[in-house]
Amino acid sequence: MTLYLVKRLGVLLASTAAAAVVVFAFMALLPGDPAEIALGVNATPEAVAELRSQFGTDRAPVVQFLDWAGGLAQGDFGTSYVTGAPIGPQIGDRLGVTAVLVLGGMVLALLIAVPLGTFAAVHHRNLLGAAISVASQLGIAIPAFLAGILLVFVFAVQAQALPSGGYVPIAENPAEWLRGLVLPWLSLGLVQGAVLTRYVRSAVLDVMREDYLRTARAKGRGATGALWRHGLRNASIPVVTVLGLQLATLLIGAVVVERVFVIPGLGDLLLNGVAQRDLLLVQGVVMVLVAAVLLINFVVDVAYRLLDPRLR
Amino acid sequence: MSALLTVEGLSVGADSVELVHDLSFTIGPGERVGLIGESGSGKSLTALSLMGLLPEGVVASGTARLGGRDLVGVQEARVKRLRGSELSMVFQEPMTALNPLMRVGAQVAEVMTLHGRSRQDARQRAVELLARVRLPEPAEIARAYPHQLSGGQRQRVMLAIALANEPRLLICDEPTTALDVTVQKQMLELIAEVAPALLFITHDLAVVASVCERVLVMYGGRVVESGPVREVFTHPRHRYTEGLLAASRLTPRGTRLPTISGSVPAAGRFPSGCVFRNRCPHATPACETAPALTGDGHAFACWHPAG
Amino acid sequence: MRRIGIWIAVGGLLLGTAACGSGGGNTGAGGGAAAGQTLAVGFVAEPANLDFTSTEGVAIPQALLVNVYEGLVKLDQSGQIVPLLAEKWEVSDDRKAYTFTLRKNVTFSSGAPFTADDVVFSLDRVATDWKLKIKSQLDVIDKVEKKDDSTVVVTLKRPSNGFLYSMATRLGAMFSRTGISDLANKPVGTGPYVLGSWRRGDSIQLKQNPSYWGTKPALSAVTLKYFKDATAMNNALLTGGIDVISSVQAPESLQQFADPNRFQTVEGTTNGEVVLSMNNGRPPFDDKKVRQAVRYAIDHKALLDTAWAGRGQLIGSMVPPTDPWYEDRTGDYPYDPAKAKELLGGKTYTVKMRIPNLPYAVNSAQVVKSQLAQVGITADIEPLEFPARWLDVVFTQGDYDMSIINHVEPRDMGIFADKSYYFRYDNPEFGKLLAAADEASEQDQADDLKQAAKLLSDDAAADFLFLFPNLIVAKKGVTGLPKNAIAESFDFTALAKQ
Amino acid sequence: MRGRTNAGLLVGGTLVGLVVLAALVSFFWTPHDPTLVDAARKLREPGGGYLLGADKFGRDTLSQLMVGARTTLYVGIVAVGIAALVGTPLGLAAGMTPRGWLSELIMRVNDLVFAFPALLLAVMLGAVYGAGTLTAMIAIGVATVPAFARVARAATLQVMVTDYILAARAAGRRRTAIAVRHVLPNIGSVLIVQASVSFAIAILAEAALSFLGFGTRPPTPSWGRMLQESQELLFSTPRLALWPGLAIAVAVLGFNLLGDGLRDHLDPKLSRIRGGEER
Repeated sequence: MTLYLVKRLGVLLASTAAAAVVVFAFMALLPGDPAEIALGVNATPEAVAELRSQFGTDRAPVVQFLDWAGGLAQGDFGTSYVTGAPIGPQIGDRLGVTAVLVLGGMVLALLIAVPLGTFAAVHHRNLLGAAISVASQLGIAIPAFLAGILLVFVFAVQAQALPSGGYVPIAENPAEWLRGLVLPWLSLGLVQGAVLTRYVRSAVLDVMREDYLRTARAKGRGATGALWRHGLRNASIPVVTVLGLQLATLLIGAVVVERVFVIPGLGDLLLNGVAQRDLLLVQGVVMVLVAAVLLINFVVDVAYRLLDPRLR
Repeated sequence: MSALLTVEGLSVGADSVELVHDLSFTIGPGERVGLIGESGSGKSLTALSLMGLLPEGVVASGTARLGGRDLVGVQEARVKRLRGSELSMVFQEPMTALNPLMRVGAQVAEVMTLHGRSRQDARQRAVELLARVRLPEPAEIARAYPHQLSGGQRQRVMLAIALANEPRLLICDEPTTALDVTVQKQMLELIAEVAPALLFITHDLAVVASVCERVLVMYGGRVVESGPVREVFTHPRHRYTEGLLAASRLTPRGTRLPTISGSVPAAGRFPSGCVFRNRCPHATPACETAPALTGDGHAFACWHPAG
Repeated sequence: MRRIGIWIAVGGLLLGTAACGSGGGNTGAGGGAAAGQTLAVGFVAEPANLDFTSTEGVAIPQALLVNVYEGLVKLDQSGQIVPLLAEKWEVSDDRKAYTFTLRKNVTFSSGAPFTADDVVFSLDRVATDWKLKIKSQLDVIDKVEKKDDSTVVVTLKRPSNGFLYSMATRLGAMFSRTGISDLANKPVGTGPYVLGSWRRGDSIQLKQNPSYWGTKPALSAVTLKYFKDATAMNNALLTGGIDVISSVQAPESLQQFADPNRFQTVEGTTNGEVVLSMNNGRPPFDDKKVRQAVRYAIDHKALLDTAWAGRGQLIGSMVPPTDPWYEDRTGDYPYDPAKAKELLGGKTYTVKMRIPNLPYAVNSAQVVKSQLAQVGITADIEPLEFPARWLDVVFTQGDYDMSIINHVEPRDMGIFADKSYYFRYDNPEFGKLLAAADEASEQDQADDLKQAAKLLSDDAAADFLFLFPNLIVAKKGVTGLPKNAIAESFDFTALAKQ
Repeated sequence: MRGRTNAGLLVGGTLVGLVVLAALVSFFWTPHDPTLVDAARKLREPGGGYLLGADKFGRDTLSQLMVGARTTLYVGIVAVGIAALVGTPLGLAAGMTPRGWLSELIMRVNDLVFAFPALLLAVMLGAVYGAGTLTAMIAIGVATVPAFARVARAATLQVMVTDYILAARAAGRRRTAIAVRHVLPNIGSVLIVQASVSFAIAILAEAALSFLGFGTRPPTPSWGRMLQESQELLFSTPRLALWPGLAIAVAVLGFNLLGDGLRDHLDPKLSRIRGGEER
């Protein structure tokens, strides 16, 4: 296990490094000189040249990359060409918001999917179980942003029960923070929950056919007890894999949901960066998102091993 | 003598298809009974119906009593108290019958804690049980995960689980089929040695011959012949038993009779009357009426018995 | 629903897109009772930083000018130039020297007193340190001199009608000599508000300046909430997240705010001409006939009705009705597809219509495309990320055939006088008219500009789709909302809540 | 169980068929020109030749939906096509040399690509080359490659240990020949299922991209953009959002059901490769 962990950690670092190269190379393709953009259309060539050297964009790409990557390793994302503000703290703030959004959505999805999926599997022969299956299929077919729009329409605009958007830092007002996040969490969680419900259902269904569940019942457990004690942990193995994929999907789904709910998260920062041609900012945000996905994959792989002694 | 297990008129069906028909037999205390038949004969369903572990949608009717307690048609909550304590079962497939994520010792201990033993006590006894089923270094095995054990070892673990609460009846469903031949033999000896009373399900006549005292032959969801092993195997009366024996090496006269023609029909496709008549070389129009299982000691249900 | 608001200037005038606003805010509603009334106002474009001396765009002056920074003069609601930090001013007979008498006892929010030295410092800095194209508007200044602590004389190279007007824009904003170390994050001005907090990506809060020299505003604080999505901004007002939508970006949705017991709608004009620009510098629009054909081919009434819910006004040239020299030129090119086809002489064209990805532009483009298709011009719509990509491709490189953008800057007809401007319009006659107008007497100025506007329309230098409306929706009880948006700033000083 | 499976296949097939039919018919006929702006028909109520009414531009909703189906399928086909054409050979190669460096390399690169989700790629591509249908399709396609490679690899690993492959290998057939003649046909069913599921995901991705303004360019009808454009009228004219929303749901549901149905129908054994829902 330790060997595996070391090896897998190595892969994570190597992938992250490779991702950094890809992201940097991709951004280098962006048309437009940041210095020219920053100075506007009627800047003098001297001023542009000066700013270029100030930004460091007049250096060879390799040098620029090493400088950037070296900074990243120390948590320094550089200074924005557009706002003149250091990028790291911005990303830090936004990452916190997005993380809360995504993790909350995930938890909600799990809270929906585990009971519903298990129930649907246990009762897969009766109407209610089938109804859950159909509902989850329908849930998958609805884009998250549409769910968000509808939720706002119903709960914020019509019922006036919750805010339609915005984000209040938890330190400022915990109650408002929570109220503001309910609908975004729901729009992410409902759709992801629908997807996850199907996986949970099929995993539980698979487990229910396993011989060891019959063994457990032969020991004197009831059907529910056997499933609880022996089934769910086994069923969690395929679900954890899917969960990893879903987290990555959620991270991106958050971009859209942030737009719908006016939440200042990473997605908002990314789209702003693109619109403002804030090259270094976009580069930093993309890198963080990609690294997050890689990290999630790493965690899932390790969790997989921890859950399943056969792989240790 | 008073029987340990009394089964009367046991039928098992799914939807409109009857899979086991009107089964009656008894097992005395300490008696080892074999239940034999090809796959699809309903023998496994019979065992599962006794355990109350029938798959969803499959229902049993009739009565089965273990020491005065009803097993069939009773609430799950009541049967589950008997499972693992009064009667227990060893399944066919040792590779998948154990939870892959749980240590072996814990799985053995579980059956004891479930029936009231303290956790610590159960753990200690689990190691003893593992030793009793002749697993070497039982303490180490207890800490192992199932995938670290061989098939034979796992089946011994299953046996340890089954024996943990000193049940009055042990049901074994093809416990050795998936094992290597050499391992099989040790396993059978072990079962014969440790079993209190035994219902042993198999398609292998030789196994029955070596373990059991009495045998029930099933075909098409019915018992077609029953009696002491020696007698049934040397003087089969039902034409199906005769065919089975012929197909095995246990032919009574050493001469090979033609094996049974055709194959076992799918559930619900058995003919009316004598269920074997469409494959029986001796069938006559008389066989369109179902024969009753008659005879004392050695009973059979056939209009045209052998010998 | 994307961002709006940027401007760029050339030759002393500005181009931009609609100011927009949005706001939202958690602070809003119900909240501020008597003592500390607060309001949350929704805007569209969030400033990238707070330094409008080096960053283009309307977002910064919209938030800070008049509110945080003040100039010597400002524009009032009727478009008149009125005193602000200058108590009064005198113009010499040759119209080249302006003597400003400064208000006394004015201090910056840093505590430093405001003196003539600051005026000289601020105006000199425009030429030396500002990085905006519009700074050339003040090139006309010859020198700025301090006469005494409260008197400043600005001498011009030549008479200019535009000078005082420019002084009312951000160019005339007064900075403290000791307050420019971090313009991007820490504005120091003399205005009634100071920067409270800035939650990037979400909102900016302005709070009352306790040491303000003038009448304190009714509100103790204003939150400017930024929304990229028009629907999100609407929802925020509907649910009480904000009190005011500074500029409606989804005019079809106004029906939601029809209940007079809850909401009020203010509709007026802006300086924003939504221009269908055509690249005069390359085929096919280097041909006046083709450009004229486009103007005939477009049914402006239908366009305004479908693209912007009929809100706004039709215009025929680059002059809004609030300017003194406005003339109705909408009759110059009546909708006449037959005439358009005739002008095209049976030829068909395929052109690139590269537009900013802003709601009004995307909506209008679809109508324009459909209408041009009727006369044989295929316009391929390509929305570009606004501002960066549109500015780069269309505005800077001029790599486009057609575009649609709201030129929000006041009195911006002059952009057509610069042949390097992205219109690539080149008619020396037009430039002469504008130059003459700037130096002329008031009456002659108006005549010259009327003539210039007519020339622009006749030449079909561009098509003028409509005048962007000033559409404000607010909760009932909010007062002091400007009917017409004619200045760069959104003036929070008059806002109050009943 | 069997009966349910077939029902899924039937319903899925019907829904997909509906979308395909609408798209095909739109090539020859739509009730009206889907992009023709007509102020006189602005927000026209359904009826009288305008079955589903018209939008704020006076464009016929039904015609837009039909051509929108075309856009949707177009995006799906190209994106899934890219993913299948690139991902399958990679997965095949990795599956046939499970312990080689090639396999390791492919799967690592795969993991790396997987870290760039479709939306991120589309935003990046859109920023560089301008947003549009093509960049959206490429982004979705590239982001889907890992899914195909993984599935192809998993299926290949299973097929490689079957007797006939062992026999072919023993007979000394060349690897490429084995791959094309024996492995590919046997993993075909899994790939078809993956294609169907990916198609559904691609439709959702396109809708999200159009919503953000990184998708199909106006005025080409696209369901995602119809939704986005209808937002401001959600209160007064909800049908404008209802129809495209329904269309997206129908298409996604259709492809998902079709995928599940095909999986059961083509090869129940292989269903475990993808976690095997619904059997």
